[in-house]
Order: sequence, then C-alpha cells, then structure tokens
Amino acid sequence: MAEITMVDAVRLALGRALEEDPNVLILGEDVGIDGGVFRATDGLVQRFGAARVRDTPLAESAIAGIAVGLAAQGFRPVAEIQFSGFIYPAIDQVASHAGRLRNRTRGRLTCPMVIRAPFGGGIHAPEHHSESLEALFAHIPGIRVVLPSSPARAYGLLLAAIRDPDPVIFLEPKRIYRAVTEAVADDGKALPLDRAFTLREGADVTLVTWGAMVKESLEAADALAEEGVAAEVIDLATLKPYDAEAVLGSVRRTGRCLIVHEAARTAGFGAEIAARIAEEALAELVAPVRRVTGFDTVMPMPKLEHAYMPSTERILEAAREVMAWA
Amino acid sequence: MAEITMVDAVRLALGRALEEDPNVLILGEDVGIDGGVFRATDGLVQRFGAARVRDTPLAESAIAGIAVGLAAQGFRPVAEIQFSGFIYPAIDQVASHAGRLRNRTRGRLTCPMVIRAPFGGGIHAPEHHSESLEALFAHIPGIRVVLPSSPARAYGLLLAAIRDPDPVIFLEPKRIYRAVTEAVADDGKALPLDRAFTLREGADVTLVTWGAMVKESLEAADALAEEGVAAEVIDLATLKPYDAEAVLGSVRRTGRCLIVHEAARTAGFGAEIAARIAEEALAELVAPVRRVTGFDTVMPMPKLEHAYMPSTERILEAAREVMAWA
Amino acid sequence: MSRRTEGERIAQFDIWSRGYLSPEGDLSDAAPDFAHDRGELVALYRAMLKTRALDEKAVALQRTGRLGTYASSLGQEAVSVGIGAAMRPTDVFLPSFREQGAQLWRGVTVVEALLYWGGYERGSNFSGPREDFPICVTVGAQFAHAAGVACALSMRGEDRVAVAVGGDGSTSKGDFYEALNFVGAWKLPAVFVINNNQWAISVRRGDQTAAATLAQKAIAAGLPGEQVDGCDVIAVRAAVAEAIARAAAGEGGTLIECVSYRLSDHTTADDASRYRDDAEVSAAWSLEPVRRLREHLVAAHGWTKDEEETFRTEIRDEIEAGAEAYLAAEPDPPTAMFDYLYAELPAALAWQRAMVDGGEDG
Amino acid sequence: MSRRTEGERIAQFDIWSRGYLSPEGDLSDAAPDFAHDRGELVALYRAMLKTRALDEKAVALQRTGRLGTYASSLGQEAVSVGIGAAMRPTDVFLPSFREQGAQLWRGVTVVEALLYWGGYERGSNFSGPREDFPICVTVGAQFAHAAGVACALSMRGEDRVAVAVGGDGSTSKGDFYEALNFVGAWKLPAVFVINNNQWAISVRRGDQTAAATLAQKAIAAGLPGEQVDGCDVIAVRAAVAEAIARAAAGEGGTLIECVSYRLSDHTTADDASRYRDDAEVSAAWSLEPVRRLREHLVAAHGWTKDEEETFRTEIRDEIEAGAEAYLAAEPDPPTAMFDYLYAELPAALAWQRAMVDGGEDG
Ligand SMILES: Cc1ncc(C[n+]2csc(CCOP(=O)(O)OP(=O)(O)O)c2C)c(N)n1
Ligand SMILES: Cc1ncc(C[n+]2csc(CCOP(=O)(O)OP(=O)(O)O)c2C)c(N)n1
Ligand SMILES: [Mg+2]
Ligand SMILES: [Mg+2]
Repeated sequence: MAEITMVDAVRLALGRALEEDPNVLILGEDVGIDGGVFRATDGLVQRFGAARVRDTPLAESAIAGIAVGLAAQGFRPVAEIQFSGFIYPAIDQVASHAGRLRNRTRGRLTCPMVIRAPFGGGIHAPEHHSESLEALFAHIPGIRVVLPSSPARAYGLLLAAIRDPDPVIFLEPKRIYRAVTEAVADDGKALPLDRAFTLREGADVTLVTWGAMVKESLEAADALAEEGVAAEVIDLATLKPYDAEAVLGSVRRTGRCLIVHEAARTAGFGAEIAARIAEEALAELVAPVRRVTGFDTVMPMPKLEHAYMPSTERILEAAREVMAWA
Repeated sequence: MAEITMVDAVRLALGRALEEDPNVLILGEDVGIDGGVFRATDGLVQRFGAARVRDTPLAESAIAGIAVGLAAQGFRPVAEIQFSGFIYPAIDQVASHAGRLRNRTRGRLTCPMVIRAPFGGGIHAPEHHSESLEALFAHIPGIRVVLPSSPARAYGLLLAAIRDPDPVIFLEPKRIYRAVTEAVADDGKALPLDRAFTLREGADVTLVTWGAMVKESLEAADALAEEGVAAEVIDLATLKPYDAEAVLGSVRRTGRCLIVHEAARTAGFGAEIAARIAEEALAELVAPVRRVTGFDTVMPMPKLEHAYMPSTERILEAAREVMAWA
Repeated sequence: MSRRTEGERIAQFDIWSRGYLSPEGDLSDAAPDFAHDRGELVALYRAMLKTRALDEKAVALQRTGRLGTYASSLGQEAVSVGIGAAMRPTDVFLPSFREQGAQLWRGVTVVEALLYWGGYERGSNFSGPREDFPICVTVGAQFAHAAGVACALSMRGEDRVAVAVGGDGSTSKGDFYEALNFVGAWKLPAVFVINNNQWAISVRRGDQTAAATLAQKAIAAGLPGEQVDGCDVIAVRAAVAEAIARAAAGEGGTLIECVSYRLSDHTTADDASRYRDDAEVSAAWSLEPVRRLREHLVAAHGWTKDEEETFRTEIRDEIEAGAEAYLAAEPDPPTAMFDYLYAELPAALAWQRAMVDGGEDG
Repeated sequence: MSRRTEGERIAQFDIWSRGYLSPEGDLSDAAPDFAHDRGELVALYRAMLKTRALDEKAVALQRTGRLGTYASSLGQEAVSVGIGAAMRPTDVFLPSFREQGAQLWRGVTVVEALLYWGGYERGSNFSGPREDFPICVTVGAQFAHAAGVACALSMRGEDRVAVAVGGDGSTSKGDFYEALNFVGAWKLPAVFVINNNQWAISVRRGDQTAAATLAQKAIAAGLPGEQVDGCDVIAVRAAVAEAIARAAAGEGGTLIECVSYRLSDHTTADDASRYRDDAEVSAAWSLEPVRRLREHLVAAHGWTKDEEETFRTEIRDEIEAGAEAYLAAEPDPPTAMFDYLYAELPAALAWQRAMVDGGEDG
C-alpha cells in the first residue's frame, strides 16, 4: 500500500473508476496528454485512450452541458473544471439542468455526472485561481457537494461521487493536494456521501471545517491541547447533504462550536451550520457559535493572500474566546 | 400623488433615473417596444429613445459583460434579466468582473451598474420562471443585493441602486408586482442601501423576511395578534450588506426569531441571519431561531408550486412553536 | 511570393437555400422522391393539422384558465413536423418549447403534452420516445445536451443522431455556439435546427444578429450550414433527413436554418400587437405551411373534401380525448417534489418530505 | 422558379490572409506606406525587443521565486506590438494575459507590469492608459467588456474604438461569440484580435475547433474577418489599423486572426515538453517576428550593429530599472483588500477591516 498524496489519490480513484465501469469517461481542458494542470489525470489518456479521456475546447458551459447529455445517455462523465474560479459559466447547466433532469422527467432521464474542480487559495496563483465557491453549489437543489481533505477521503469520496446516480460537485482543496501522504489501498471502497469525519475527539469545543482548512483546524486543536482544551475536529466532507447529526451531536457534548472555512463569510456555508445549531442545539450551547472565515472581500492577489486566509492563529483566538464563556 | 403598484414604481424610478442622469441607460431582452414582459419599462423607449432603452440579443452573459464595459466608461447601465432563472449565465461576469473591477484596478475603473430581475414563485409560470437566487449573490464580494417589497421601497431602493457607484443586483418579487398599490411621490428620494425596514413593531417575536414573503409574514403577524402575540416584522430589503443591527436589536428585545424566505433552505440567506444571531445575540434568545423557507427541492411546476411556497400557515405554526418556549 | 507575403483568399463559403413547395402549392422538379408519394405527403399533412389542432386547443384551455402559459407553433408546423418526419425513431430529439409537432410525431401523446403545459412534471415522462429530452425552457441549453448525447451515441458506435431545435433568438446564446463548436471539433452526429420564426418575443430577427442568414453561423464551427424554406415541410424533412444521414455516416454535424414565421403571439402570456404590425402578420399568412400542402394535395393527388373532413374529425376527436384525459388528471401528491430529486432521498431531507406528506399545503 | 422552390446560393463569404514581411525579411510590394519608413520600423522593432526583454526578465524573476506565474509572449511579439502601434492613444485596449507588448506600447510601465504579475493589484492601476482594461484572466470575458466599452464610445459620438485580444482558445468561449454578435447587431466600434499561437495550454488549435480559420468565426456575427501573418508586425499593424479606421468611421467591427506561435511554455507553471514536440517548436523559430524585422532593417535600411547594441543596452537598462523598482516595491497594507472593494466601505464590513488593520496576519 503506497503512501500517496491527495492528488495521487484523485488520480487513483479516476483510474479505478475508468477501469471498473466502461461508462466512466473524463473530459476537460488539458486533462489528456498534459494530465491536467495539477496532474490529476496524468497517464490516464495513455491507459484509457483519447475517447475516454477527452481534452475539450475551452468552454466551461458546454463542458457541463455535454456532461448532462452524456449522463442522460447512461455515461458517467467526470468533467474537470481547471480551477473553481472558472466554474461560474457552468452553474447554469448544473442548476438548471443537471440538478433537475431526474425530477423534470420523473426519473425517465438521470444525470450521473461529476464535476471536479480544484478550489481555494494559498498557492500564490494568479487572479481567479483561488476561489472557494462551495456555498453557491450547496444552495442548488438536486445535486451533491463533496470536498475531500485527505488522500484516503479523496479516493473514497471520489469513487462514491462517480458511482452516485446523481450529479456531484467535487471540490478539491488544491493547497493540500501534495501536503501530506497517506497509505491508500486501491481497494475500490467508496466512502458514504453524507457522513462527516471526526478527525479528533474532544469534549470542550467543536471545530467544524472542510477542505484545506482541516489543516489549520487540526493545528489549532494541537495548540489548544497544550492549553488544556480538548477540541473535537470534524471534517464535514459532504456539504450537500451534510451530516448535521455529527455536528449537532458533538456540539451537544461540547456546548461550543467554531466553524472554519476559507470562503467569504457572508452567506458562506458556515452560516448554514451555525443556523442549524441555533435551531436544534440552542439549549446545549454555552457560548456563541463563531465563524472563522475568509473576509467578505475579493480574494486578494498573492501578495495579500496570507492576510485573507483564516490562519491557525485566528482559529485559536476564536477558540480562546468561546472557551472564556462559562 | 398617485396610488401605484410596485411594477409601476419600478418604471417610475427608471424614468426618473433616465431623466436626471444622461448616463443612465437600460438594456435587456424585450425592454424596448414591448416594455418588458412585466411592463416594467413600458413607455420608456418612446420617451428616451432606442439608444438609451436598448433591446438586446438573447444572451445573458453578454448583457452583464456589456454592462461592465459601459459602466467602466462612466455609464450607469440598468440591465434587465427577464426572469431570475435566466441569470445564471450572467453570474460569471458579475462575480469575476463587475464585483472586482474597482478592487482590481485600485479604483481606476469602477462599475456602477444595476441588474434587475423579477424573482420568486407563485404566479404559475413555466419552469425556470420562479427561482429565488438571492443567496448566491449575497455570497459574492464587491456587489450589493437589494430586494424591495412595496411600491415605495421599490422606487426609493431602485433609485439608490442606480445612483450607487458599485454594482447592485436588484431582485423584484414579481408575485407582488401588482398586489398592492401605494401612494408614491416621484420626488427622486432614494432610500439607504443598508437599512432594514421595520414594518410592524412587536415585543414577542421577530419575523425577518424579504421580497414577496413580506406579505405572508404580515398576514401571520395579524393572525398572531389575534392570539395575543405581538410580532415584529422586519423587511430586510438589502441583503448585501444587510442591516444586522436592526435584526439583532429586535431579537434582543423579543428573544425569538423566525426567518422567512422562499428560496431553498440549505445555505439560503436565512442561514446567514440565524448564524449572526447565534453569534451575537445568543444570550438573549429564549427560543431556537427558526427558518420557514422553501424546501431543498427544485421549484415545482405550477401544480405543486403551492406546496413549495412557505405559507402563512407554516409561518404561524413555527411562530406558535417558538412562542411555546418559556 | 509565399502565402505570407501576399494577400490571398484562403477560404470560401457558400450558403444555399432550398424549397420545393411554393406558397401556391407548386412542387419543384428538384423535389425528393418522397414528395411524390401521396401517402408520405398525407402523413405530413395530417401531422401538421394535428399540431395546429393541439395548439388551438391548448390556447383555448389556457384562455379559460385550464392550462398554463403555452407557446403555439402556428405557422411553424412544417418545421416541427418536418424534423419529426426526418428523424428515425432511434434518433434522439432535444426540443425547445415550440416543437410539439415533432414531439407528437415521435410519440409524445396529446395528454403528455398538455400535462407538461398544465404544470405537471410527469408530462415529460413520455411513454413513447424514452430517450428524447424534455422541453428545454432555458434558451440554448439543449444544444449542449445534444452535443453530449451525440458524443454518447458515437462512443457506442451507434449510427443514431441527436437532433436539437432552437429559435432564431437561441442563436445569440453562447451555449448554441459552444455546442456547435464541440460538434465540429469532435465531429459529433448532431443536427441543430433553427426555427427562425423572425421573432424572439418582441425582438426582430434583424436585431438579433447582423448575420445575413442564421445558417452561416455554422461556418464559425467549421460545419455545413443550410437555409430551407421553413414553411415547406418537404424541404425541411429533406434537409434534416440528409443531415441525419450524413451524421449517421460519421460525416459530422449540420446546422439547418428553417425560415418560418410566428403567426401567433410569443406565448399566451404575450401580446404581439404591442410590437408588430398586423400587416406583417397578414402577409405572412400567405406563406403558411398547411394550406400550401393542402393545395398541392388537392391539385396533384386528388385530395378530397371527404378525406379532409375525416381527417379533421379524427384529429379533433383525438385532441378532445387527450384534453379530457388531461382535465381528469389526478394531481401529484406534494411529496412528488421530493421523490424524483435524487435516486434515493438523502436522509437529511426526510423531514422536509414528511412536512408536505399528507397535507396539501405543508 | 421562385426562391422558395429552387436551391439557390444566398450568401458567399471569402476569408483572406495577408502578410508583407516574409520570414526571410523580404518586404512585399503591397506593403503599406509606413513599412517603408525607417523610423516607423525601428519603433516597432524596439517595442518587440523590449517586450521580449520584459518576458525574459519576468521569467527569470519567476524562476528565482521573485515573481508569480507569468505568461511569456515569446514568438508573438508582433501581434501585441502590432496592435499597440495600430491603436490610437484615445482608443481603449482590453487585453488578455499575454499582450504585454501592446500594454507597454500604450504606456503601461515595466514596473506596473511586474507588479501585476508579482501579485499586487496596484499593477493594474496604470498611470498611463487610464481607460484601458486590466488584464483579463478569465478567458473570453474581455470581449463582452469591449462591446460595452464600444457601445459607450459610440453613444457619446466619439470616434474612438475598443480593441480586445484573446487567444485561439478564447474563440471557443460563449462570451467571445455573444460579444461578437453584439458588435455586429449593434454595429459597435470594436476590433477583436485573436492571437492564434496554435496552443491553448496543451490543446492544439486543430482540436479547439473544426473551423479552417479562426477569422471565419466573424461570419457568424455578420462581420468581416481576416487572417494575418501574426509574425509580421507590419501586417498586424496594418490590418488592425484599417479595422480601427473602419470602426471609427461608423462602419462597425472586425475580427482579425493573427497566426503566430507560442515558442514558450504556456506560463511559467507549465511544462510544454509534456505535450508537444521540440521539432515543432524548432521549426516555428524560423518564423519568429523579431529576427525577420531585424534582417529587413539590416538589408533595407542599413541597420547597424551599433544601433542594435545601443537599443539592447537601453532596453536592458530600462527593464532592469523597472525590475529593481518592482523588487523594492512597498507592500500594500492588508487593509487594502477592503479599501477598493466599494466606493465607500459598507459599515457592515468595518469590523472585518479592523481585524486586519495593523496585523500582518489578521
Ligand atoms: C436563457 C433564457 N433567456 C430568456 C428566456 C425568456 N424567453 C423565453 S422565449 C424567449 C425568446 C426566444 O426566441 P427564439 O429563440 O427566437 O424562439 P421562439 O420563442 O421565437 O420560438 C425568451 C427571451 C429564456 N427562456 N431563456
Ligand atoms: C474561462 C477560463 N477557463 C480556463 C482558464 C485556464 N486557462 C488559462 S489560459 C488557458 C488557455 C488559453 O488559451 P488561448 O486562448 O489560446 O490563449 P494563450 O494562452 O494561448 O495565449 C486556460 C485553459 C481560464 N483562465 N479561464
Ligand atoms: Mg423566434
Ligand atoms: Mg493560444
């Protein structure tokens, strides 16, 4: 069992899916011979041929729309949008068609497609290469939204997404594409698409997060442990649907919750979690629910990126603050 | 001072803006001789000419992008998207360009544009004609999101939106375009773009809402009054930025809050309000914050539309439930 | 001397237009074989009559509050029926919202059509053409779906073809062009048909684009484009059939512009008198497709008053029966809005479904 | 007999290509007047040299960790400089991310260019061409902005023109087409230039579209389209200048395809050896624009080694000075991310700004 990075795990899952199901195919800009700009599809066109691993013209709306047509015909297209900042033109096809085809035809036509896109900041990329748009998709009915945060979860969740009979937006936190390696067995085992992962248990405060911020959240939990505070860290992993029970159960035990995400604060998905807690675990709360998030600003260009990203320090400050409540 | 409907008020504000500022212009599908499918621009092409009231080819992305170019040149384009369900293709231009031009050029170029779109359900329209997408826009940095709910507020807020030096998404609740008439003076007075409107005062429970659901919320408040419950009804009116102080102040007094919106529940803007309350007014809450919203489903076609829309009855039930908390 | 140092013509493109049946009902010598077959023509005629009858009925139902907003295809029946007749049952149809003629031809029932426009999702669960796409309301999106369907068909090595239709307005959408470009780049078996009915609601064809023809938009994608008389069902059928044959033979896609005229309002929600002259409409009536085919049938094939009467009665009965079945349709339970959202409703949504279960109003 | 009953050619389109300066440096007789003016040619030459020097410096800075991802225009300097030279100062430029040659010509400074690629927003606050758009990273969006700018210019009755540039890949985007169609429909004073450098990252021009030329995409919008040798700065300048003159005269827009070759990687983040043969690149070097103009200058205008040396020194000094100023640039305060977001920061965001104020890390 090899130690692999998250982007390796993505590639492993894609290869597995292509192998096990002849209806799986990959399409996107530069996914072929170039192997994707992050190499997530490296080697696949050589193994599976240019009919199943397809470089597309530069047209995100059509990429999504073509995936809808392929999926309606029983294929399982896995489309790559090169960076999530370029996914906006695909939203119409996702919201108006992919997420509706089954409902609109009362199950006659279905839409088993996946759109993968690297997301998030922190790699000093040019403008538009660092966006976090999970909240937009989480609001759209009829689809699923999944965000892995480790090699093993990337492998299992991507397999699940590809096998799922409905459209899935699969957002890959590119900042940690190569941050850690982990032993991942290529055993074809999928992970459930509606379960959060409790990465660390703790009785004092719950940290709910996803994507690359899992890293800072775990670092903050380490630091808190030294201060005698036991933080529970939950990687939500699937945002639509999301595992409210995992969050609520934890918050009912700890009475305190921080939600950490990189996306802009206002109407970010952190709001949904906090709202849910305010609806269903109010009585158990001993401190206000805090969101540690990106600001309501345009993601700055590289020189100020660090000032935008929620830091371990910002998480710690917020944690100390909620711990100060009796 | 004539008694006019909300769509009349929109037209009045547009005419006023065209009159007072030669840089204001209107563009969109069927906004010219047809006067818009809801007649919001009726008569304007006759008064101001086809150069300033422009029928466009059928292309929403370009409509938004052209507005960006016009705005950068000092015009104040007011673009109409015929129904908010057709606004998805314009999101890229809004999020990637309109909301960023000022920041990207450090103020050298700016983007004083408005996109108007009728939104929401309840008029038995075909598919895609009933969407509520305010939460998507509220998450996008650099723009404003405004939703009037009465003739007077439509007039004052639209004037403010057009005069504002930054991009504004102006969503008009078409279900109540003609629901009520109100005396509106064409006095050119704008309303502030960051103030909520308290439509009814009450000490027992706060109802926060916007758009067409203001109607049901007020009805529910009437019914509650008969049950001896004094509901405060707040029309949020501007979602980005939003008047958190108005909401928090009210909730601190009442200790109870219902948020009512027609859009899908998950990651809807109601979540933002509830999250904010959980962060800043937790201690004053005597009951969980409840959201009465559309379901996380595709907006049904007309025959089941009524089952989707939050009804006065659903608001009342939720209100009675929060009132049951001590 | 070299290409690089002199101005040189490097590409040349022609756009052709064809029509076989004149407004007066005269058939050109160039007409295809099937145009001489009484049975074939009668079938086309019947389908156009039926389409017109459905439109009439639907508009009447809407006017009396028993149907939702409806888009009549009055004057454009030849486009829709010509497409339907050209397609093979195994091909896949991706319609816009004004192509009921082709839908009926392909086996969508009158009830299903009315259910759709009456506001029931199940109207799109066609019992007949199971792989056909539902009506596409967002203008232009169907072209991308068609490219995807065509890609699927060709990947499976089938000789089937995806046929999508849109209006003149739809040719201004990025989706139309992006999809057309994919069809060219990937040599997909897809035929895009434009029902150029001269209007996109209130916007004239001439204000939609400066292109002299819509057919020439094919050139941007390296595809053949052709214009046909969209009031001539023979020409539409012939052109679409030829394009389908080419696509099925692996020769790639085609764009076909059918020049028609929208004799009705845009939809029942529209009032075209606000923006166009009666005179223009009256003039366009002289081109409409049903009468010219009838006149040709009478003159060349001895079509009788009796035959006409029988047809009209049969069609009326069929439409009436469909309308009655539609009016008697059982409502869907409110829970239906959850039951087809996902293959399996996520547990997280169970409580929402429970909320509407049983109650009419949640 | 009537149009409707016979096949008829209803439209015909030609696409022409031009070039004046051969790869060997020979000037065609058809060359425009300015091509015989030593001063003009020297200015173009200098601008191309400077563009190449900036690219070299930028790549070097990136390789040593002192600049962000950078898109070199190596081999395409004639496109960018030709555009810059053709434009009048009053025109408005809307660049993609590979047109530093035109930006420099129009007065964007070396420091500003480096600041942008170094990750400072203020690099787009050009002190020179104040109305020019910033670099557009989202492929194709600039064309819609250009249509909007052109609409503004024409509404004010000015004879100014909007000029937008994109790559071969950008012609596949809906935005490109929608905007082109608006330019045609509204007869806007806009010129769209395509730098067809044969690659969109790893995707070949031939896989991007089946269109034989990119110039012919103009036909879809009813506009004139022309191909030029994009390694011939004289041809690019002439074609763009003529298009600008037509647009300024109220005759509408033009699409110009410049056939060039991307000699570098896509950006510094790319490794083109993964997907293209060295042989192809070597062959393309024989077409590159700088050498052919130098050879022409030497042969036809007695360009000397000394002159060349002086130029190179001056340019090196200018670029070095710019780079030094860039490297010495003051950081922006973190609060800058709030200070240009809105004309006036909404009160609701004041606390967020306060959070980053003073601290480096918020
Ligand atoms: C993307 C989108 N924008 C706007 C609309 C609203 N709308 C419905 S039909 C129509 C005009 C369509 O014109 P055309 O394509 O010519 O088709 P026709 O109605 O004439 O058949 C418009 C603007 C829509 N349905 N979809
Ligand atoms: C809308 C969008 N999709 C994807 C990208 C990522 N990307 C950046 S450049 C590029 C290729 C562009 O090719 P082309 O238009 O030929 O321009 P070139 O880079 O060759 O100058 C891609 C796919 C982007 N910037 N914008
Ligand atoms: Mg039309
Ligand atoms: Mg290129």
